[in-house]
Amino acid sequence: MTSLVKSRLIKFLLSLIIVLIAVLIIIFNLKDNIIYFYGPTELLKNSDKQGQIMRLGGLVSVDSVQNETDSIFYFNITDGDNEIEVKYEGILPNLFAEDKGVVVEGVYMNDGRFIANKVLAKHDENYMPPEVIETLKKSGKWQGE
Amino acid sequence: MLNLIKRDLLLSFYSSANFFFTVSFFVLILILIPFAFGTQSDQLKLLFKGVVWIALALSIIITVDRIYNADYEDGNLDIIMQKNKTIEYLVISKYVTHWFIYCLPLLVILPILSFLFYLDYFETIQIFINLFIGSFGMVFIANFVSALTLGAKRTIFLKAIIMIPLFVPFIIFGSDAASWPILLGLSMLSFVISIYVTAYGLRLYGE
Amino acid sequence: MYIKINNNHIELIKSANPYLIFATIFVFIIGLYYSLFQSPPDYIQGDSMRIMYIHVPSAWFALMTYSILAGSCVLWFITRNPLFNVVARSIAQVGMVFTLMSLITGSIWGKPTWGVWWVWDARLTSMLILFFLYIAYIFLWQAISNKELASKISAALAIIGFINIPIIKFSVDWWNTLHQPASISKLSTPSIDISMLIPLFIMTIACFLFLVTVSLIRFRLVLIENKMLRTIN
Amino acid sequence: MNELKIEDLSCKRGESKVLNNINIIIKSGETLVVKGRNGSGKTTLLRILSNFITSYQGKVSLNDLSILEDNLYNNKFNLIGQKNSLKDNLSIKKNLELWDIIFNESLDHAKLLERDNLDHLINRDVGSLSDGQKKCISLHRLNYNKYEFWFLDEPFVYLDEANTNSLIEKINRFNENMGIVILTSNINLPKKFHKEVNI
Repeated sequence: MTSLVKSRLIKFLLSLIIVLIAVLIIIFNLKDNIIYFYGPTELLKNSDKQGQIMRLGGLVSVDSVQNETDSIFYFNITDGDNEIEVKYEGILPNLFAEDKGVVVEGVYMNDGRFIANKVLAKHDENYMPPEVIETLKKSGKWQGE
Repeated sequence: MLNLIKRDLLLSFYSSANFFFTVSFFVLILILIPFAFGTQSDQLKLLFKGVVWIALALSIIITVDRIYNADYEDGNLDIIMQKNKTIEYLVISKYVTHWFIYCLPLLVILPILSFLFYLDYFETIQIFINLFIGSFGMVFIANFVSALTLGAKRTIFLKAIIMIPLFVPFIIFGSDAASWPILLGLSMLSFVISIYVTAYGLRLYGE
Repeated sequence: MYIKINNNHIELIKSANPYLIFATIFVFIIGLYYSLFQSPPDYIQGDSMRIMYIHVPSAWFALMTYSILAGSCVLWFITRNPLFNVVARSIAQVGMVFTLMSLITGSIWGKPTWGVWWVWDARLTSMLILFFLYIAYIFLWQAISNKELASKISAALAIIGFINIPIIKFSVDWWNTLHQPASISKLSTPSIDISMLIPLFIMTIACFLFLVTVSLIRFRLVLIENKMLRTIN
Repeated sequence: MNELKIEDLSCKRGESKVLNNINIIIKSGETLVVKGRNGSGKTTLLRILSNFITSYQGKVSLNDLSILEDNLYNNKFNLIGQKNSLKDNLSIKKNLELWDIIFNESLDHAKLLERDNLDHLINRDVGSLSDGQKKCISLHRLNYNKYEFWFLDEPFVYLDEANTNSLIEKINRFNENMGIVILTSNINLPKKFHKEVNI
């Protein structure tokens, strides 16, 4: 009976060690694999991403949206530190606005610009009625974007 | 343990049609890519890296009925379980033979296929390493699903429904060349889970 | 060890059924009234955010139901009390409905907000996998003809599938996803205004009542199906 | 001298109790015939004795050591279940080769099959045989000869008179060599064995 307990204990410890090593390996290597989009700083750091199809996410910089015609837009995406210029041809979603979250899909060009072929508005976790926003903004308590 | 490996290899040698079917299945799925997406070389290259994982997953799914089911239905599993009192050894030898019979041929044929899809040596080696590591994890998962569904009816669809969600992590990380350590971690995790669950399933169906 | 439930309990559940169904419908109507008419629109999303009142509770309960499912499977293995097995089997279908509900309402919400019905980010994909886990659990049980064996086997699968739950829960914090992080958990800063919390709260209670009502009906059916009543008397 | 002792054995399968307080003692050189109607637990008893079912009340012991704790016990018995353990798409010869590897013992199959008048079948595919022939080949496993117990589940089903008699003869010879046989049957056998129990 003791030998049975012993062998079970050894099995348990062995599997625990394997699981621990496996989890450590996964955590240390799990950096940007499941990432849905990159931020501007991450993209600028990795110049090898140039020329690839990918997604870029961040806030639309204030006063950066320009439309050449009705359907061609230029705007900058920022994460507070860095900005990347984006060109997009198409219809913008309703929730697209300056100083709001956005994820664009397209090609990161070699000259550092981003040609988007799809724009997704990223919603933040705040749900507020318009009147509340007004009062919050007036009293200076509003900490959202 | 060695006996069992020898026996399974001999058995698969005797019914070698199964083995050829699996290889042809794998090749045929990949050959469908140019028909579906055109023959532009850049595109083929990109698609191959992803679809090769889907092909591997599907090839493993169609073999899952042959791991324990045949032996369970004709009664050989009883003899095997009686002779291998430590079921964990039995399970490990099944991993070895299942990988050897159904995954190794696919890996052997992979370089030939990858040249058909315009991949260079370096990319071929990267894909090979990823598939090599990932195929172990998939084999572990296939084994425990096979052991759990031994007595189930309409099994192949059910097994596919159980296995595909479990294969998702492998497929996500598989197509990225740099993520072989994650595949290694996933394979190790699935080994530990699988060895307990497979042994549990076999004991239950042995009762 | 037999179920510690006797016929009186079953009768009680049976007689409570109409009240529970009534209460569920009643709270749902109140919740819908509040969420559709009483609550203000969002400052950006406008009226489309009202889908959140059904989407968020059903996603919560999808996760919670699976946790109860896996938890009772674990307890069943430890204690060997068949009650836990019956509980697990009674709530699985409701959990599947909640998951489907949150997926459908989520994509209805996604179209006006993000601009697409579906994106392959970590949160949405892992939720889809949860749906398949529910399906696997339910159909594996049905496919095995020896029902005692079927319960054990599908319980083992349910426990393995629990790995997915923390992935769903924390996917929005761990990785960059298009899906926004949780609004409720941050107590310090107001992420949701109180006027929107009230309908959300009522709808959560309605979903909870739905879970309890349907689970109890299923609970009774499972007991009858298992002919476990026979062993009680 | 071996002594297999079953004490107060009860077992539940699903919701129904199939074995109820069974007490049996079998000694070397004896044969036990387990009788009972369909579904009374004959197969369950054999699977308990073969250590496949481990959750039961009561005790099964070999020479006063519980079979659950005896690490060598699994190498002492030869179980012939109701399934034939034959691969339908392979010839008998190949099937026997596969058995040889599992049993870790190579027999002179040609000679043994000739003794049982089965040698003309050796290159036939199992799928083309009749049920009785399959059963005969299945019982061929009894020739692996380092075992102290035979557990036979319904061995006489499908067998004709000649084969029944030769199996009984085999069992007698095994008993003379101090082997223990436990077999289940729901029909009356032409010969009385040492012990009979109704469950």
